[in-house]
Amino acid sequence: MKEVYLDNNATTMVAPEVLEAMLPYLRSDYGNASSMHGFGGKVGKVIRQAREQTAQALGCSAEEIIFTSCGTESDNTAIFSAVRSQPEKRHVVTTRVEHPAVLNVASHLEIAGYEVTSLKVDEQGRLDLQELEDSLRPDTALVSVMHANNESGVVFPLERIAEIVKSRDILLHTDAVQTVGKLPIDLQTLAVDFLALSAHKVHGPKGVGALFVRRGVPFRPFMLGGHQEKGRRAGTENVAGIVALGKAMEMAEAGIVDENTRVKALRDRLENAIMESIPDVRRNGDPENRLPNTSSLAFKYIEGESILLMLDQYGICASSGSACTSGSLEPSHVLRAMGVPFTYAHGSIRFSLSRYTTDQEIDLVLRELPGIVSRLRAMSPFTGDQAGQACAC
Amino acid sequence: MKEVYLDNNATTMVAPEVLEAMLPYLRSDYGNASSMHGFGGKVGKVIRQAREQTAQALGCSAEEIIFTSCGTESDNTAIFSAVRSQPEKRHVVTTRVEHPAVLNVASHLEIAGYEVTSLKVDEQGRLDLQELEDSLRPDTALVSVMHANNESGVVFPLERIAEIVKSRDILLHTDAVQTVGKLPIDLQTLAVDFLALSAHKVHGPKGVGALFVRRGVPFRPFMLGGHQEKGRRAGTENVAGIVALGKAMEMAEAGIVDENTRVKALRDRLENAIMESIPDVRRNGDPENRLPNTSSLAFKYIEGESILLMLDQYGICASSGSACTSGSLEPSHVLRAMGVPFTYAHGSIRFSLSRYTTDQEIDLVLRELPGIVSRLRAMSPFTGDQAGQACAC
Amino acid sequence: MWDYTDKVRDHFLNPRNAGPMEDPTVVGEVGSLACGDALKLFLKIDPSGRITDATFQTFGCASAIASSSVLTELLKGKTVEEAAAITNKEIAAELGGLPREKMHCSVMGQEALESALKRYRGELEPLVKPEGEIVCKCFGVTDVQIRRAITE
Ligand SMILES: Cc1ncc(COP(=O)(O)O)c(C=O)c1O
Ligand SMILES: Cc1ncc(COP(=O)(O)O)c(C=O)c1O
Ligand code: FES
Ligand code: FES
Repeated sequence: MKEVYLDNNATTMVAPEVLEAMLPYLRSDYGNASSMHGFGGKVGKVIRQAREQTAQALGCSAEEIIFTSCGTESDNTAIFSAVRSQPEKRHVVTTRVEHPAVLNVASHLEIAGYEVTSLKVDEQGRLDLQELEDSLRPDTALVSVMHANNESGVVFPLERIAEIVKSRDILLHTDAVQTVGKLPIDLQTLAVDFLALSAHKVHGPKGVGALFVRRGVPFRPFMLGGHQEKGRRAGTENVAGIVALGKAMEMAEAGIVDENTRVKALRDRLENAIMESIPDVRRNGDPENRLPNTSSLAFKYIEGESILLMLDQYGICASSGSACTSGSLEPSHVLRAMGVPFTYAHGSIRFSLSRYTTDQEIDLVLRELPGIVSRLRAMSPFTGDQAGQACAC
Repeated sequence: MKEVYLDNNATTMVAPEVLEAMLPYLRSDYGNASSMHGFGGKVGKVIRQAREQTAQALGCSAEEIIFTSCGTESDNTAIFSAVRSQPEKRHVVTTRVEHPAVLNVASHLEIAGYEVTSLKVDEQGRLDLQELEDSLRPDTALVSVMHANNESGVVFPLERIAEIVKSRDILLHTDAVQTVGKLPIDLQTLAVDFLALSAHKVHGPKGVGALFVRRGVPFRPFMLGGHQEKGRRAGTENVAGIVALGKAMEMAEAGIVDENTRVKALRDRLENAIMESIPDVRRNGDPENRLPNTSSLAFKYIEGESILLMLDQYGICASSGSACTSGSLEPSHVLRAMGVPFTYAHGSIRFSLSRYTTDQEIDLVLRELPGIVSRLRAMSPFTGDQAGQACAC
Repeated sequence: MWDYTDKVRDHFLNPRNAGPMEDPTVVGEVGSLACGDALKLFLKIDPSGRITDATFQTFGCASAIASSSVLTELLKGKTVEEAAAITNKEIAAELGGLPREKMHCSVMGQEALESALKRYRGELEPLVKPEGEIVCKCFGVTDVQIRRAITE
């Protein structure tokens, strides 16, 4: 049984072209870029090329790109750099719906004595920009706001956020792990200081990511050691991974239109057909400002894990909450922050499509899902009047 | 021209068996181990298997292994964990010849107000265990001593160091990046608390490493975010890299005997023939306690980079100092710590062999090197009476 | 690995005029005392003040060797006055450029030349205290000299 992979916000297939591009660096060209011989020197050149490709896709310059080991490391690096380079500033602003890679750094800072403002979101998952503006203080070291949410798909108005934050001369970081390849990003006009991304979310391999650091922004390295990445990230360069990221970024940029037309149409067809054919389903998140590939749907009365495991019987891969927190029993912090009512929050499923998603795959989901939901609902003790209560936890 | 790769302490060829093992996870099995579907679940299983293989090769148990992105990250993680878990202890002991991945963390701690004792080495690169013992204090948070040095190949007496340090109940970290696969390691008898390793030094790919953390030792994560690695290292697991590391560790353990017989004999033949056929060459580092694959030789009157570039003409890859610092203009901190005289330190070349090194490759070096050294010496302004002065810098 | 031009590689692998000179008119030297003499420049100058031959001995990296080699070529046939006008930038340019971090290696050539010409003119070697921090341990080149070499 071939899987129907609708979990692309968790991770993606490595594009065959990307694998092709990286293989030589796992086979014959295994040199160390820092070495004083031609064999190592030539991998130095391909790292430069990958840096150009990455910069090109983001509209920045190559020296503003630092290669890291993942999106998490990029987020950690940006936030710790911002606070360490401004030791006198003790306040950080972020949101309640960030990925744990930002949230947990913020909690760490709070324990270390920082004050952290966590901006709330409304039921549609939207920020209140007035609240953001009001939260800014003379001692605010950093504002960290994700570009788009991995669970709900909601896109934050980053241009306007940047205007507000940069007019106060405060550093701004964005976790763009979910937007690269799905929305156009142009760092020439988007005034963020840091931007994090991860290769495996854009059809690259796991274990490599990048951080954009705007020229002139003070920087403190997170990983300490050798002089790699101009002293900004120590550790022997993951050459194959970096080459793969470069290629994946090039393809991501080229695929933006397809993502926002064909892939978006597939997502809309899936979502509309589910909402029409199954009763008591609601959409999580602002439908106007949403990633083109993501649909987060809440199925009243039933529980997400059960739905997922039944879908799995047909090879359909989807997710409840983020892959990063699905190992825990808590309902998603994102849906909780949005105030999604209890029985809905627990029954939420995220379908996330990609350029490789086909019409036939969507058809299969639409054929099997209604039966799965009915079977599970037949087992549920909940009735109409109990639903809609807010979760106490 | 096929390269003659004698720079295996910088990085190694990915073993074909390792590449074979990892490829499925770059092709079809690209799932996220944390996902709630069979497609992701099966990669969870292979991560468990790789953890078993790694633990098996080190004589520890699987849950004592944390996968990281490189040796540098493993070193950073161990040291920061040790100091953060014992905030009242403000003293750290290390050596002058550590890799920058340890040295630069130590400097960082010094700037943050820690006291750091850097143990000296003698001209053979050996530690003074009395100095180590005398340096220990009630407020010593950690002793970090590498297992073997990447430049000189000198092996430190880790068993005795562990006895001294553990009898005082102080945490002990060792950077074993250079010893895995070259010397047997058995963590059942070797009483270290942390041990760092890196896949690309043992015929695995770049971008993946591991840290052993002994059961019961307090731990603070370095990379903050999702719950991966039981909350000890956040970030989507580099599945292909982890599988590769597991396989590489299995092969490394199996290859220890070959490394200490055949590879060692090749190294000895290379070293002895060079020292016999070329005048004014000296060996850096204790010949008794040395990695079986490493030969660091100093050629009086001439400069390392020139030798390397001339060797490069014949496809011979070697290194001067460590690859990590060869981008800088300073002579190696390791050779300086050993008090290697100026004209020798600058003319030091490291040959590092591997299981793939052949007799023919050694023959080629022995054929070309004497001519290279003569040509460069003919250009050098140094004469016998000027050499041997200690370098003031 | 450094990005060396083909010309740097050529002058490094096939250095011109390497080795001491039998009977030089004058010898220029540069290098810090602690680290020993690192570049010797031998010049033969005819009575009219024209440089008829130049050779060198260098202890240094590929850039230093290539810089010395190309310098000796530049010098041959020039008058002492013309030679005095040669800068390290010219030496680097003649090589098709040097990596930024290696510009200081060409400073060596210029300084050895200055020292040779001062001796030729019978001037005393001025005893200057090096300004700045020593960065290239090979020759005691300071960061000020490097910055000058890069920005000039
Ligand atoms: C002794 C030692 N420690 C640490 C490292 C760092 O490992 P990595 O480059 O994988 O981060 C190296 C090699 O670069 C090494 O030789
Ligand atoms: C929004 C967001 N930020 C950060 C990450 C972390 O990326 P990685 O798992 O590559 O470290 C993820 C995905 O896991 C994500 O969706
Ligand atoms: S967490 Fe299960 S009821 Fe709130
Ligand atoms: S001479 Fe070129 S680096 Fe010192």
